[in-house]
Amino acid sequence: FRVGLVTDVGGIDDKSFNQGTWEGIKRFATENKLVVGTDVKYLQSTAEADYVPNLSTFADEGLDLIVAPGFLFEKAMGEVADQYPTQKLLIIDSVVNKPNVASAVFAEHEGSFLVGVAAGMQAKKAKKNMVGFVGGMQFPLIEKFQAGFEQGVKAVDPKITVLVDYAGDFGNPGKGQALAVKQFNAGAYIIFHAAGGTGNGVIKEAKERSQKGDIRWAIGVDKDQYADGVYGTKSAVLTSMMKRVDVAAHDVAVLTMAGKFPGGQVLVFNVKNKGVSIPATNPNLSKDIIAKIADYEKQIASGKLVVSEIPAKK
Amino acid sequence: MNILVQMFPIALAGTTPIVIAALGGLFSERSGIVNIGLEGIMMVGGFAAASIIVVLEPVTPLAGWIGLGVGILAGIVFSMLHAFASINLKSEQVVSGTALNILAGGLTVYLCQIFFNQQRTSSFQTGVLKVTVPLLNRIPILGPAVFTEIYPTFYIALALVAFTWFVVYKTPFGLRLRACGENPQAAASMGINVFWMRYIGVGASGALAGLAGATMVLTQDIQYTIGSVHGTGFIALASLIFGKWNPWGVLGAGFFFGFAQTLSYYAKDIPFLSSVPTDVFYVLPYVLTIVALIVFSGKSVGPKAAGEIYDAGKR
Amino acid sequence: MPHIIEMIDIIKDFPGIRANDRVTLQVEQGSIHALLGENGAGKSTLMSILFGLYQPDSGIIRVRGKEVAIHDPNVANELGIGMVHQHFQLVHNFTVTENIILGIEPRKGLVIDRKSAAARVRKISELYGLNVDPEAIIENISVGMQQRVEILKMLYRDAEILIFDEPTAVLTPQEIHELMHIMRRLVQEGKTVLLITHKLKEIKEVADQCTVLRRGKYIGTVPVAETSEARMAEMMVGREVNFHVQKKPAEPGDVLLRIECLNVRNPKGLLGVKNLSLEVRRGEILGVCGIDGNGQTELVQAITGLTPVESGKILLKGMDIAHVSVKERFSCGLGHIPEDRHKHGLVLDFRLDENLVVHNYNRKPFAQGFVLDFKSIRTNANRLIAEFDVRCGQGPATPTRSMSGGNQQKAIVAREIDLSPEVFIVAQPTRGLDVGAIEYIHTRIIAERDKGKAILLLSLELDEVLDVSDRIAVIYGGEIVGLVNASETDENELGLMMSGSIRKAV
Amino acid sequence: MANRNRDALVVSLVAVLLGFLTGSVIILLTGKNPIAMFSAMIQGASGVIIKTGKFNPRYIGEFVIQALPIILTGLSVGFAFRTGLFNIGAEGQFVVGSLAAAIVALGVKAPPGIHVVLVLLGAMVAGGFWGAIPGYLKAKFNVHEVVVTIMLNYVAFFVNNWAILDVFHSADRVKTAEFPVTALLKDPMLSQLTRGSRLNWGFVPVIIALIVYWFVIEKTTFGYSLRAVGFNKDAARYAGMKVNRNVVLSMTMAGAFAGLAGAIITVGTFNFGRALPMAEGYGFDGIAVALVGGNVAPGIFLSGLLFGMLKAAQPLMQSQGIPKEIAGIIQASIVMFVAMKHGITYILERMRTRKEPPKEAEA
Ligand SMILES: Nc1ncnc2c1ncn2[C@@H]1O[C@H](COP(=O)(O)OP(=O)(O)OP(=O)(O)O)[C@@H](O)[C@H]1O
Ligand SMILES: Nc1ncnc2c1ncn2[C@@H]1O[C@H](COP(=O)(O)OP(=O)(O)OP(=O)(O)O)[C@@H](O)[C@H]1O
Ligand SMILES: [Mg+2]
Ligand SMILES: [Mg+2]
Repeated sequence: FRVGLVTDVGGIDDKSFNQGTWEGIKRFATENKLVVGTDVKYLQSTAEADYVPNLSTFADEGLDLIVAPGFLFEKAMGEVADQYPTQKLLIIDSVVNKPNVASAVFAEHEGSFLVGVAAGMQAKKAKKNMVGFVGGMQFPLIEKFQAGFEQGVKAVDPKITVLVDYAGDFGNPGKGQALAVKQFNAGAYIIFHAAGGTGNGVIKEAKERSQKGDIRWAIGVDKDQYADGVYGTKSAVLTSMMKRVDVAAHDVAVLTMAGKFPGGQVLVFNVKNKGVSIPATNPNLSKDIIAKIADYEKQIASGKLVVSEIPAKK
Repeated sequence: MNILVQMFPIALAGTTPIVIAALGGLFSERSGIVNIGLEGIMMVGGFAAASIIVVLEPVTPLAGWIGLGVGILAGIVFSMLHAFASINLKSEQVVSGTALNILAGGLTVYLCQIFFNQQRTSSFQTGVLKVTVPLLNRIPILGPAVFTEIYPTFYIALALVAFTWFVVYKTPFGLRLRACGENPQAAASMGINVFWMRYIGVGASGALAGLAGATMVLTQDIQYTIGSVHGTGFIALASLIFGKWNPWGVLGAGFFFGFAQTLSYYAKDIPFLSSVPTDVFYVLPYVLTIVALIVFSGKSVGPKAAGEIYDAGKR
Repeated sequence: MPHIIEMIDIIKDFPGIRANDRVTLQVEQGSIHALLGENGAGKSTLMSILFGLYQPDSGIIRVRGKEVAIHDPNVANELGIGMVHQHFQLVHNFTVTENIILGIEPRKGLVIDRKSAAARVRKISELYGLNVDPEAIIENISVGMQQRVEILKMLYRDAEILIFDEPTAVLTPQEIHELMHIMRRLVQEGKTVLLITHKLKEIKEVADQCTVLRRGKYIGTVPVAETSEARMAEMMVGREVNFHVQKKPAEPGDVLLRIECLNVRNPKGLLGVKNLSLEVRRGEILGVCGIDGNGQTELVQAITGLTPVESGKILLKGMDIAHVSVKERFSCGLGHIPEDRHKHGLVLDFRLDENLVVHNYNRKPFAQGFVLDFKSIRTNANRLIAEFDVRCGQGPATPTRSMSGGNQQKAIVAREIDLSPEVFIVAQPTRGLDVGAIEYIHTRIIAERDKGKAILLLSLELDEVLDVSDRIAVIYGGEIVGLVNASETDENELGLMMSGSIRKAV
Repeated sequence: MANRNRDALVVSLVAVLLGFLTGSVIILLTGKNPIAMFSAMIQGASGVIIKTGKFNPRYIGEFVIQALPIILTGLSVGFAFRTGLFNIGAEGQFVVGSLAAAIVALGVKAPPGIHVVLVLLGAMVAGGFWGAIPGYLKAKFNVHEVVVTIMLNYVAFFVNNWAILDVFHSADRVKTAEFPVTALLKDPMLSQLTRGSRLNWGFVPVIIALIVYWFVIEKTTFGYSLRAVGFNKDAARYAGMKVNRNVVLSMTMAGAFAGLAGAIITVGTFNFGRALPMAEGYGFDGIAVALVGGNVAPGIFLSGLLFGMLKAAQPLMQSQGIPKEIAGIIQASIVMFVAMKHGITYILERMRTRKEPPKEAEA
């Protein structure tokens, strides 16, 4: 049984969905004694134009499942699905309506709501009333993060201000840092970033200030970024909005191996099925915050609380 | 005014690597070798600095400074490729500079895979931290603008500007260096070893671009990735030309760019600009630079022989 | 007297050409030794070897009786050898002092001691009557001044043996006179001078010995005092040479070029040409002479469209061309031999045949529509090469850069004369050429005149102006201060006018 | 002369071989087998799978698709070079061309055959305009084209993203709606011919572009004057050529080539306009292609194919466990060795002159 991953330009250690997906696939490999590098492997793309040939290369090799994370793969997936009708494919973050494609999508707004709650409560504890959000590029997917985060903060205290900036760029740490400086100087206590490499700058700035005693926080995205915030014995990453792409990739691989490939289905990963969540361990969050988050998780899971995907107009 | 003061530290952080790398370009071009490989050298410098700091941080509090030093060394070593090709083998300098740029991406990521088992270095903890200069930070306006929470690398950059100016315009070495960039035949006829001078020029560009790359990674980032330098070397090249190959001009150009960039971050918070779509501000630094070039246009004053293949036999 | 320099059986090869073929040169201490030869004869190469710029492929060099290997100019410097190159080796945006001290800068601590350097330069300059401003920027001073900087460079280094490669090619008569004076003075001080020149008169005037080269080979060394100019020319060319141009009296016709109240600014923004008026008629050659820097360049560039005109009219066959494009001027029948062959005359990276069609590459027969016809471009080149005796290693395909300066000039002259323009602006047509070539070019220019063309000749070479022109205009400070018939004037009178001492018009 | 051309070719080949050698050594050093790399490259370019002897024409199709845009950006950079200008801006001109292609594809209705031509022309006009800006600024204000083109790359990037995200405003906003088939270079026949590759008619405009480049530069009076300006502006001005006009025209042509590359990607490889999360590097590849190709059309064609092959072989190499960075290292080595070409030629020449005694001066 062989599984292939095609990544976008980010590569398998982008600290984001490529890495997460790869980790899921590797876990699947270990569980089934598959060899990484021959049974499960990946192709990294250099440009968008590589998506189709990379998927096709794996399809030609006749892999049992090909996974591609990222909504940018939508069209390429569709094309390759038509070209290789018997090839089983999984797309993450987008929906492709083909019988041989399984789609996994995430409720990022719900997860972002949870870290918004964490941010709000942490800020209140420190008697601060301002937090911030730094996005990469402004399009609907990233706006889901913003929307959820803002609602979570406001759920704690509607009087807390949320600053919002978009860098226009996913790969410019300098910009991330500059925006963090700006927001921190304006009084933001915690910044949630959904900006990939640009977010590195946000974390750097939070670390640097905290290290000097001016405690500020960053909230990580996609994966648990606690380690990136480490300074000395502490970390400036308060918590992270985890998108369990690893679970998605792993679970679909398991299903496929069992002959139950969910072709044509849309698998939704949300708070309810723990597809989006905060990390299992959160050294920086106090018990009451964790409890409060758990409480909101229940509310969202039960459908009692509905989080909007679209940011409120200011 | 208040916003302006706040913008300063951010602008200076952005300015620093641009100015340092551009000074590197200045040494190289003043010696007669065009170096469009600044970007690649910066990547190598950034990579080396990040790698070493990951190892040394647990061991010594000086890791940040050592990191900068290692960035310099790596830059020098890498730039020697360009020097050898363009000086000894009389390569087209643009070609071998381009080769550096392409090579840096592949090489650094490849080494990351060997050293860290991933396509980026591990993340480091501290890097280089900002400093506040005691006493000076109390000066009204100037204090908060340029002496409070500023990266020490900025002061290094300033010192380098002054140093470069001194070396290039005041010392015998500088005179010879410039002679090699303006008219190598004349320099050679005066017994100056053009090859050696150009090696020094390119080596200096390697050192400074390496330092600039290290600065970027250690001050703005938490690890080296292939995107850590993201075109800053080209901006530095532009600043070198915009600054008319003069250290103070380079400082001005770098600062201009850094400030325009910062303005784009703040624009949406400035009342009379807030109605303009954000996207306009993304292009602001670049458009402003072009406008400034037009306004300050004049005769170009680049070193006359820069880019020309020097052959002792050719007149 | 002992030989201070002996170069014996020197061979130097360049790709496709043997520039020096067993050349021997023996120079006595304290003498002025001339080196004579046609363009491309190998003079510059031989001197470059002596100065350590090139390595000989074989041969022996002795300096003061001791065999030496001069592998770079530093060695030459240590041996007390200095060289003034034909193309000045100066950094254009440095000051005079900076150029002179380059490589041996006096310092105060870490810093160049500019003050004492400038003082020393000033002192040497005064000692030899060179009159150079140590603070001036090279690109702002005249060519003659630049040459003095080159001389100062050697003197500053206490050179004993001074090599001059065609030093007078770019100088005015006065400057040449002064240079001769300087050379004699150098010799009096015990220095030895090696002089490359094409001008036999100069050799006669200052040199003690003269070595002649022809096509890379050593022909002989003669004592100058006992050898006639004609004899030396014959040794050099291998046949008899006519010094004086044969020409019929002019038959001037109607005015083809009329310049009215022309004002032109120079690069410094000052008026380089002031209220200048001139007329050139069909069938005559109007020579313009003047000391370098008195507006000749501006005048030529204004007429040919390389510099904008401030005010005034330039009437070509009655039509004002003062503000039309270069191209239109050419198509109205203007032609131009530029004074700076490397800057304007040639695209050095083109092949020779490409360079020979720069004006009409887009016309028949060199182009059919907008497509180039390489066959006729080559044919054209072959024809001109043969007709004007352009010496080039690979025929039409020769990289222009690799040709000797003299031959580059011949190529330009060939191209321009071949166009046979009705109004022909000729600037420094024979700069750096040997007497044989000069003779030929002069003949061709006069032939153009006889075909009824109007020719404006600008030259720093008084002999040339006197020999070739029918009328002579003297330019001084951007104005015409004299207008005389060539047959009714002499060097003295012209010299006085050129220095602004008298004015005269016929 | 013939000797010289042959030398140039030999030296280029040597450079390429040395590049591959460097790559092989690095692969060996990391304990992998370089044979895998070569078989991947052969498969990537020819579709022949060495191990099994099977043939899959899809690879040929994808190989061509990889080569087309970089040949065009190579022509863009090369064209400017020949006029003495350094066009680092092919990247931006490419992006602007892509955007223009999307605008014409979606905004104009035209019959099949004509629509796609309009798309290509639109992209060339846009790219040409983007190239003309630095050309004009250089001619008019003597502003260095390198700075302006670098800046315009960023401007193009942000303008494109703004237009796609905020003006077209599709559902996910990062790409436009799909183009009508009339606007596409895609053709099911070509795709089927190459077993489902994305091969499309894009190679036709590329071949035309190559011929135009070669013809204009080498054969026409316009090319002559461009080269003259490139080598010596003053001499060109003296000869009556319109130097400034040539600078603008040359940059415009350069931009048009790069713009065309954008269109070929947009309506050939894709069928929708795209926002770009980061620069894709087609313009920078073009610099390498032009330089390795010696700025002449046949050279650019060959080096474009070479780098296209490296790109096409990447998935196959990665699939064999060879990191894709190797391809970049090989590409850089080739560029570096080509740069050292003068050195190599020089050494060859020295060896030759040592051997043969030179002929008589004016033979
Ligand atoms: N570096 C070189 N490479 C190739 N050929 C050369 C080189 N230098 C000189 N030559 C050739 O050697 C020959 C002698 O050149 P040289 O410059 O010594 O002549 P010259 O006597 O100084 O001529 P002129 O009177 O024109 O100054 C010429 O044919 C020239 O083309
Ligand atoms: N790139 C080159 N390739 C071959 N030969 C060259 C090259 N550059 C210069 N030369 C040769 O070097 C020699 C010396 O150059 P230089 O320009 O001083 O010649 P020259 O004949 O003395 O010039 P002129 O008398 O016009 O000032 C020339 O003869 C020329 O042929
Ligand atoms: Mg000579
Ligand atoms: Mg000469």
